[in-house]
Amino acid sequence: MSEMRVLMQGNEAVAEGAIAAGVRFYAGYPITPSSEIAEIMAKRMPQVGGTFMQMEDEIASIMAIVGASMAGKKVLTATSGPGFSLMQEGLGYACMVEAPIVILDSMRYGPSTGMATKVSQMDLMQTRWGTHGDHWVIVLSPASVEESYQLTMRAVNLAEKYRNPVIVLSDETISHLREPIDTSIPKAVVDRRLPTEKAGYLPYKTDETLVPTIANVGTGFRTSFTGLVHGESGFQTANGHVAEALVERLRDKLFNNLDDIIQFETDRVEDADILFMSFGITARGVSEAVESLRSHGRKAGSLRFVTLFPFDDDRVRKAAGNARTIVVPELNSGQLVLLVKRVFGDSRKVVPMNKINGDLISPQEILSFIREENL
Amino acid sequence: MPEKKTFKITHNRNWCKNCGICVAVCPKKVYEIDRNDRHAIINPQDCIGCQMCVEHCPDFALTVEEVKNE
Amino acid sequence: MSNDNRFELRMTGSGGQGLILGSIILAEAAIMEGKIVTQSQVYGAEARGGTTKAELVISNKHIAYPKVTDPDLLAAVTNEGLRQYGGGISRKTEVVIDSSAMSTPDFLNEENCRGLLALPIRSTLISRFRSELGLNIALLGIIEGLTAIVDVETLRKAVAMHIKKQFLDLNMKALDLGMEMVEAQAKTGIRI
Amino acid sequence: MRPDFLRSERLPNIWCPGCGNGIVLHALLEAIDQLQLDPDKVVLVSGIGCSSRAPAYTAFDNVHTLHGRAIPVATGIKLANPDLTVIVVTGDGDGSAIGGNHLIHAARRDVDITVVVFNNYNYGMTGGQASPLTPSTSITTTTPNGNLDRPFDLVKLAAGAGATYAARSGIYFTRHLIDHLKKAITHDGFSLVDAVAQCPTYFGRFNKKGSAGQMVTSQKDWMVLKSVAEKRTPEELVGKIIIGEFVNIERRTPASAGAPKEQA
Repeated sequence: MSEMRVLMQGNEAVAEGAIAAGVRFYAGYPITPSSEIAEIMAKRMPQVGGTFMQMEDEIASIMAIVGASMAGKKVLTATSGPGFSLMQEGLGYACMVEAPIVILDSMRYGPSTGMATKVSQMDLMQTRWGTHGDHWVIVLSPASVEESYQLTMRAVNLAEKYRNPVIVLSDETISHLREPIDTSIPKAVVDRRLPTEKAGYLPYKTDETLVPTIANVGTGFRTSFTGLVHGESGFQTANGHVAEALVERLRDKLFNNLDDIIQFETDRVEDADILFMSFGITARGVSEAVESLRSHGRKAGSLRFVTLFPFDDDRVRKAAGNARTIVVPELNSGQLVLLVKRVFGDSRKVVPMNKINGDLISPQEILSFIREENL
Repeated sequence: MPEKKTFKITHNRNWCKNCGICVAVCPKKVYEIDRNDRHAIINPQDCIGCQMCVEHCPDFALTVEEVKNE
Repeated sequence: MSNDNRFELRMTGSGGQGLILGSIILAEAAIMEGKIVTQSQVYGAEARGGTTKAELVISNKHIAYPKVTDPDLLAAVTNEGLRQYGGGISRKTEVVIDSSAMSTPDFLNEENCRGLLALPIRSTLISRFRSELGLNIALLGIIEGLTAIVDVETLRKAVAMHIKKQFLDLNMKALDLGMEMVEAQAKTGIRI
Repeated sequence: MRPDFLRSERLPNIWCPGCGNGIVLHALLEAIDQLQLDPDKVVLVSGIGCSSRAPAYTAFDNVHTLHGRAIPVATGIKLANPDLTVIVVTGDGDGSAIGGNHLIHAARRDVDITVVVFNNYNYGMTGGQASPLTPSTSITTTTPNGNLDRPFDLVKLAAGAGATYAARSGIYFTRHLIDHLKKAITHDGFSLVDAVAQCPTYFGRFNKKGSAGQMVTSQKDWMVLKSVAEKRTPEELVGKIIIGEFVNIERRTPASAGAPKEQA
């Protein structure tokens, strides 16, 4: 073996992936099942010259990382559903001021305090629609410990590149799972674009990328941030045209770059007549079910959403091949399936498969479901 | 006997909201709010340069500078 | 181990017995030998004193579904653990219990498991070392004795990685004791 | 005050005629000027409300955040770059109600930031509702029969939470205010200045406090210097607000390998 593999827990992989990408500021509040990330960062940040802050709540946590991001640091916070709910206002603010931040949400069972130590995938729509007003975020979904490392690294890089909040949507199982990870994974580091010319600097003036440069506070650009609708100057306006242009740009800066942002993992989609669409931990049960169905001569395939949002209907349609039946297993009462149904309308048979008792969907359950539903 | 100092009062009409705080804080009745509810400098010669009006103007509309006689 | 090289282990007992650590040590040993593993456990308040469960999957190839679905080996060291997590076994499953601390489960029979091995783990530990410390490592010795899932020397290395120096000697002895107990099972063990 | 500290193109400000916010801002800019701080290294952070618009009229880096959230953002900025002078501009509602939890925790941590509370005893921007600093029996749009609650003493609150500098001043006493703002900014540790201002539009009108000018000059009547108050009997101080420095102690930084200051 050439690679070096070490046993790592999902939460540890998130912390190490963030550090590899250059994260040097972490603020958070303890919550199961993400607390280990804070504990690891409390130890690791000082070792790498970074800063760890335990804040008074999740509201303060997200605002502190926004502040640190404005001061030029790469930043992370981690939480779970109840804390993620508290972070929503800060998430909207980060979208509006275009602060590069990364939030890890490790989904536990909800609603409310729910079951703290049980897994779910119930926060999917909250990542996209949790905060008020039209806004756009990038949401990545790891399915393993190693991918927790890789996607956290990628999340930091996307946040810096697009000046946008990125959410890593993990879950209780992956957070606490231990698996070997390859420590020779190449480190990729993307830095934010900084302005160069102080004279006439406008904080939100953009070029064809639609992503403005960021003047870190304290670097002499005398910049301006506000959650109010603002024009290029960064100052508040109630002009409807400016507002429209701003909200459009916040969308287009991501949607013009979907090739860069969107990733699927597909398995034997080409000839599949039954296709599973899933994300995160659920995809691992799917993977075994597909293997088993294939070994019994059934043409099964899988599409896993590595990037959940932006969600691009055309790309999903193209990636889905020609399977007439699409099964959408998920650990909630049906969230991803709404998007899949939007894509395919009545052109395919889209079947939801939901489990909401705090356990994973096992491969055997998928096989039974296929049998029982005559799919 | 020292010569009496004179001061130049600059009033920014665009920023002033005619609130009358300068009238209230001025110890020498230099200002008034006139019949049109507008800020007016009526006794500039009495200004002693205490800066009370400048420091209390919420709209940054006043400056008072000593005039140096050559 | 089944023909797809997937070995599934479930350990259950009460919080504080070190079963999770035990599963991590075995996982580390398997990784050293180039195997793939997934290790998981029940989390939360119940892991600190209540009933606990640690799971380990070892395979020669990529492990898709990370949890135990059909254990090759179920090791239970408390009645409550066996009651709570003893379901989901099959004729594939070898069950190990601590006969010195548990009653023989009446729900296990030739129809629903491959076999039951009842070993007096705690009483033997106490008689040898005057302490229950090392229960988890003795259990690893039993698992190793039954399965030879990893090389014994690799397992020793993994134990040394995770056990503090002052307790290492005792734990190495506990590991040996576990393996000895399997060897001597014809004499002391009760099998169905 | 250096005129280039203002973003002239953004003036006139949005505040009502006679609003005290501009007076506090003027004093703050004067304090920064007198301290000869590098304007490139000064960051003003605010929340939501009338006072929180103040940073946008200044030529410094300015961060207008969410309602109540200026302090955690300022904390993040300060810890990310300890070389900066980070000043939070907040109101009585923003700072002590929705942001009250952040206030006490920043004080407890003794984060080296300065919080300037533009205290006009009510929520101005939303139409004159009661805040946690509204005096008992005062009329506001949400206490039409008089405020039944007791107000915070912000200085005591900060001190109780561990602030190592806490002072109160009023906008009539501009020199006093500037002086205490300067002390707060230069203080190593968490500092708070309760800057009592006036809202003639709502609080003043509802409570018959007279014109803006009268509200400003009347501070002479109901504010007492701390040094003077110490010689007065409690009876003589009924209905008075004491201004001055209440806490000024050396911070005790726990020796921590992780503290960014030690690392720099």
